[in-house]
Parts: sequence; C-alpha cells; structure tokens
Amino acid sequence: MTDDAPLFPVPPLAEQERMVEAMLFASAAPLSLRDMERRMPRGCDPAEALMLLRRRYEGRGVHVTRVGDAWAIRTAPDLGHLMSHETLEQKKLSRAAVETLAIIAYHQPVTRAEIEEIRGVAVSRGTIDQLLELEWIRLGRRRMTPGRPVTFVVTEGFLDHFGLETARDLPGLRELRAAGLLDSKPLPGTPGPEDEEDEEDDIPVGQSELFED
Amino acid sequence: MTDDAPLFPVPPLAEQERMVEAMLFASAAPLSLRDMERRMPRGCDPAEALMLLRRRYEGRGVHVTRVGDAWAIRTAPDLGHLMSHETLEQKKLSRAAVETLAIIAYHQPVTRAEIEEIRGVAVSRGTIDQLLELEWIRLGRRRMTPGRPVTFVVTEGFLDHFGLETARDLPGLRELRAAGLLDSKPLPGTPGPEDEEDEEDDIPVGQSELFED
Amino acid sequence: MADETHLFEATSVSERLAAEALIVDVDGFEGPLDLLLTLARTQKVDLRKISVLHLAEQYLVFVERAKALRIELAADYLVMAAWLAFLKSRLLLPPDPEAEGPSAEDLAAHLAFQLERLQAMREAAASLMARDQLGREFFARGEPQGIARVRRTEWRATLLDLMQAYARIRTRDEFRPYAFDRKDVYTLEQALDRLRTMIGFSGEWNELSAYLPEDWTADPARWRSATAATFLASLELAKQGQIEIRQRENFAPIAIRARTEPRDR
Repeated sequence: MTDDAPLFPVPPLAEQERMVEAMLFASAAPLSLRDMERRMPRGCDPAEALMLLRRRYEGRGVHVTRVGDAWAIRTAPDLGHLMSHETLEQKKLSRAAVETLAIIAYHQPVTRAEIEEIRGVAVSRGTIDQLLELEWIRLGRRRMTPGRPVTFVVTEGFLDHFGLETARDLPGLRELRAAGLLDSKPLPGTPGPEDEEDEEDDIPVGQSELFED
Repeated sequence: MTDDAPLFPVPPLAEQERMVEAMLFASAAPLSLRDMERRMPRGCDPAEALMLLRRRYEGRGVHVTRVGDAWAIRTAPDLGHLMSHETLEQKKLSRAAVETLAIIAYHQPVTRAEIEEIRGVAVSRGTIDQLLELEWIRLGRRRMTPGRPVTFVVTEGFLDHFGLETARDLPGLRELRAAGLLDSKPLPGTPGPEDEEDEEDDIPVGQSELFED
Repeated sequence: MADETHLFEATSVSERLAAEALIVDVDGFEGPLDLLLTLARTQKVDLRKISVLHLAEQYLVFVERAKALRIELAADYLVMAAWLAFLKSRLLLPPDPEAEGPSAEDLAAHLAFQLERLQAMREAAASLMARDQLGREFFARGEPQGIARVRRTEWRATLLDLMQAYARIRTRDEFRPYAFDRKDVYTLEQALDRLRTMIGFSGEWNELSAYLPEDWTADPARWRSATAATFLASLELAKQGQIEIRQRENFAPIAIRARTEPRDR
C-alpha cells in the first residue's frame, strides 16, 4: 500500500461513532483500537469516536469501559441484580488461588519461587492451572537468571473480569509500592535467586509489557 | 399477594430505561415485556421505558428491535459490513431449502404434503431437517385431517434472522410484483395453483397460530 | 515458659476458643508463615511494630504444645521452630562483633517484612475479590453477534432470496422451460448431412461458400452460423479422409473437393 490518501471520503465523526458503537455492542470480548480500525473504512479514527461514545453512555444502563488496550461495553454495576438470570455459577476460588492471583497481579512478572517465598508455602500445580484455565494469568517472559524460570503475568481477561482499566489501577498498588511491600528482599545473608537491583528495574517493565502482545 | 401498593417507591422512568437497556444488552435471547417486568422492581412499566429507549437508539449504531413478541438490541442494518469479517464460512442455503422455507413462511401452518404440492416436487427429509436444525421452522399443531399430519411453522429465530417483526410482514405476491421482484404477469387464462386473493387472506390465518406455544 | 500464658490462658472465652482452634486446626494453616501471621495478630499491634522476639516465643510454645498433644507437625514447622529458637537466642544475647553474617536485628526485620508483605497480599486479594466482577455485578453482551459465530458454518439466506423463491414457485406456470432459441442456428449435424450428400457429386475444387444452403445466405446472422457450421463440417470430413481442403493464401477463399484415392494409413 503506497497511497496514503483514502480512496473514499472518510465518514464523518458521528458516523464513525455509530460504527464503534455497533462493533462494541456486537462483541462480548473487548476490542482494541487496532481491531476497530481494521474493520472501519480507511482514514477513520476510532479513538476519537470512542471518546464521544464513552461520554454518550455516561450514566446509562451500559457503559463503555477500558480494558487494558481494548474497549468493551459492560452493564452498569449497580444494575447487577437485574441480571441474576445471566449470572454464571462461578467456581469459588480457593484461598490459595486468590492469594496467588493477587501476588501475580501486584508483583508481575513473578516466578513461582517468588510466589512461594511470599506465601511461605509451595504453590500447588492445580492452583496455577486453575488461574491459567480462567485465562486470568499467562506466562510472561522468562527471567534472565540461572535456570531462566518462567514468570507469570495477569491477562486482559483478568482486567476485564475485575473491571480494571489497566494493571496500574489495582487497588492500593501505589501505597504498597511506597511501603516497599512489592520489593523482593531476600533473607539477609542468603544470596537471593536473583539480584535485587534487577528486580526493581523489572517492575516498570512488567507493567508496560503486560499488553505488548 | 393482596397488597397492590409497591413496598418500595417505583424507580423513576429514566432509571427504568437504564434497567431495560442493561437487561436487553446482557440477555442471551430476546426478552419479552413480561420477562423484563418480572425482573424489575414492582410497579415498573417496561413498555414505557422501552419506548424511551427505542427512541434514544434511533439513528444510532445499534437499534432496539422487536423479535416476535420480544425485544433485542441489534446492529443497525447499514453497519452489517463491519461485522461481516468475523462471520466465517457462510454457505448459501440450497434452493430447495429456501423454497421450502418460503412456502412455510407464507402458508404456515403447512403440512409436508402441501409443501410438495406447491413446489411440485418431493421435499427431501434433509431439507426439513436442516431448517429444523437452523431453528427457522418448528413443528406446529397436527392437522385435524385423516392421518393427522404434522404441520410446520416458522420460529422467532426465523423472524430474527430475516429482520421481520412478524411473518405478516412478508410481502404478498402483489407487492412482490410491484417491487419488481416478479417480472412477468400471469398468462391470461392460466390460473395459478391458488388464487392470488387467497394468498393475501391465507397469511393471517396462520399468524394466529404462529406463537401459540 | 512464662509466655505460655499469653496464648493458652487467654481471658475471654472467644480468645480461648481461638487459641484452641490454633491447635486443633493445625492443618488449616498454610505453613509456618501463615501460623506466624496468625500469632502476630494476637499481639494486637501494627505489624510494623511487632515484637519478633515475642513472636518467636509464641511460635515455640505453639510447637511444644502441639507436640504435647501428639499432633504431627510437618517438617517445615519444625525447621521454622529451630530457626526461631536460634533467632531468639541471638536476640537475647548482646551482639557479637566477631560474628559473621547478618545481625539478629536484620533477620528479625526480614521476618517482620515477610509477615507484613503476606498480610498486605491477603488484603490486596480481599479487596480484589470485593470488586465488582464480570458476570456477577456487571455483564458483557449476552448475545454477541459475529465473534461468537466465527468458526462455524452459518447457513445464509436473505429476505430477498426468500421472496424470490416464493415468487418463483408461485409464478412457475408463467414460464416455459428455458430452451436455447435455435431459429438462427445452423447445426454441425445439418452441415455434415448437406456436405456429405453434395460432395459425392463433385470431383472438382469448389469454394466452401458454394455449399451453404440458399436460404441461409441473405441474413448476416444466419450466414455466419451456416458458414461456421459448414467449415466445421469440412474439417470433420477432411479428418475422416473423405475430402481435401485448400486455401491459396491467408484469407483467400477455402475450397474443397472429394478425395478420390483412399488416404494411406
């Protein structure tokens, strides 16, 4: 594609807003701006249309919500009681699974050894499997330390499920970080599995790499 | 229940509109007014809220549309192209199936023998099965004639798929001709298998039985 | 040990019940750290101000007690007990400037950090689960269009198809079966018949155009059709060895004559 000029006139913004509205309504899963742009006529700007749409649905029965790098329409939380028919019986997560999930979310990317260090017990295979199956966590990049352990990060599905715009919006994240509670401090005198400085550098990387692919 | 006065104040109409909006959005199938009323607080009037909502969505990317006796949110027909690239592997219905479906829609309730008489050829078992499987037709009442043959009628799913509010909305032969869908006039002196006037009369008879059970 | 009273001679009934639960429910703890955190809470102070020495003593009492009640403790509880006994002794002794490795205070601080971090993660987990959740408080589109239908065959028919099909059936009698109109077509069979009959009477070269039927030469469409069919027929007869074909130059008239001698095969 060498020609940059669109072949047809770009639809007016109000029309683009309608298109974004139709696409978001039709999809149960969040759509990225790229997804939308690909499906719209050339020259369209879904981001701008999306902002208009978002404002339009403020205070309505459904909202336009951000999920990581994607967007979705979701019902307003205060109307949940009307949807009892739609409620899926959710399997209750074990305490171990919930804690493991929280540790992955707040410490990502995090290795299994680190999760065990924080919880003080071994992480059972079933716990990780369950979280993977729910598609709330996925494998992140391998850690560049001896043994190259795999890391875990949370997914867009996790953000969607808990109504988080980004992983930075996790409740209390800032306070926890300020209190140093998200740092990995090995037991004094015992060389940790990895260098502490590396770990500190890793965290912002982890946050930004969350939705890279 | 003897008390007619609602226990809690009835939510304002704007709030009821939000409720209807959220329910229609989240429901996996079209909702009737009764469905909505059952879920809403006592004293609510979903019909009025629905009309407000319907008006609100006029000209938007999605519409509130009637599907038989129920209501659903659907993509505006002019934006269907945005959705098309997601629907993989579409196959056109065979001519035999389309014709059989058309006969059922126009003549319901109709027996297999009647379909064959109108089409002039035998209707294969596979054709009927396919239409049943698509949930575009279903079994109607047995005909009170010797052999008590089963009849076929079209379903809500059929209306939904073809964007019809009722089967009554199907144009009659005269309208088809007026719309240029028929290019030839009947040859004088050769009456069709049925009289054209009958055609128009036929439909309402079937109609009343359409959603009886 | 004096500290034993702290845990097992609790004043209120509920505290005593809680203390007993600690013993009975030892399997309910998720490891020594979990137990330590529970014990630390009984100090009823900010985790940051916890007395690790006190905590170590509480833990050791707990382990002794469990042993007395013949409750099997997992190995890691015993490892922790040994480590805490060591830590306790280090904390009670004046610091040894010659000692290698981390100070007792460093070790205590790290244990306090671990407990605080575990507690923080538990609270984070609780606040996460307390959030509005998809499919519980808020909902996605119940009837997605498109994406959900991907990867399955969707039989399509439009309203137009339906109406046209119906119209087709209802007006079937108005149409005659479709047949190609042959009025102006001279067929290969006709040409072959004519050529076969006529060629026998002529041993001379004659132009192909001479073999066209008379009434097919006036109308251009009929003439074209007859010419094409006759030419094809001549090729067919030549192939069969019945005639010879000659053309002096490009676009010159084509002539044919009957073949007198059989072609050598």
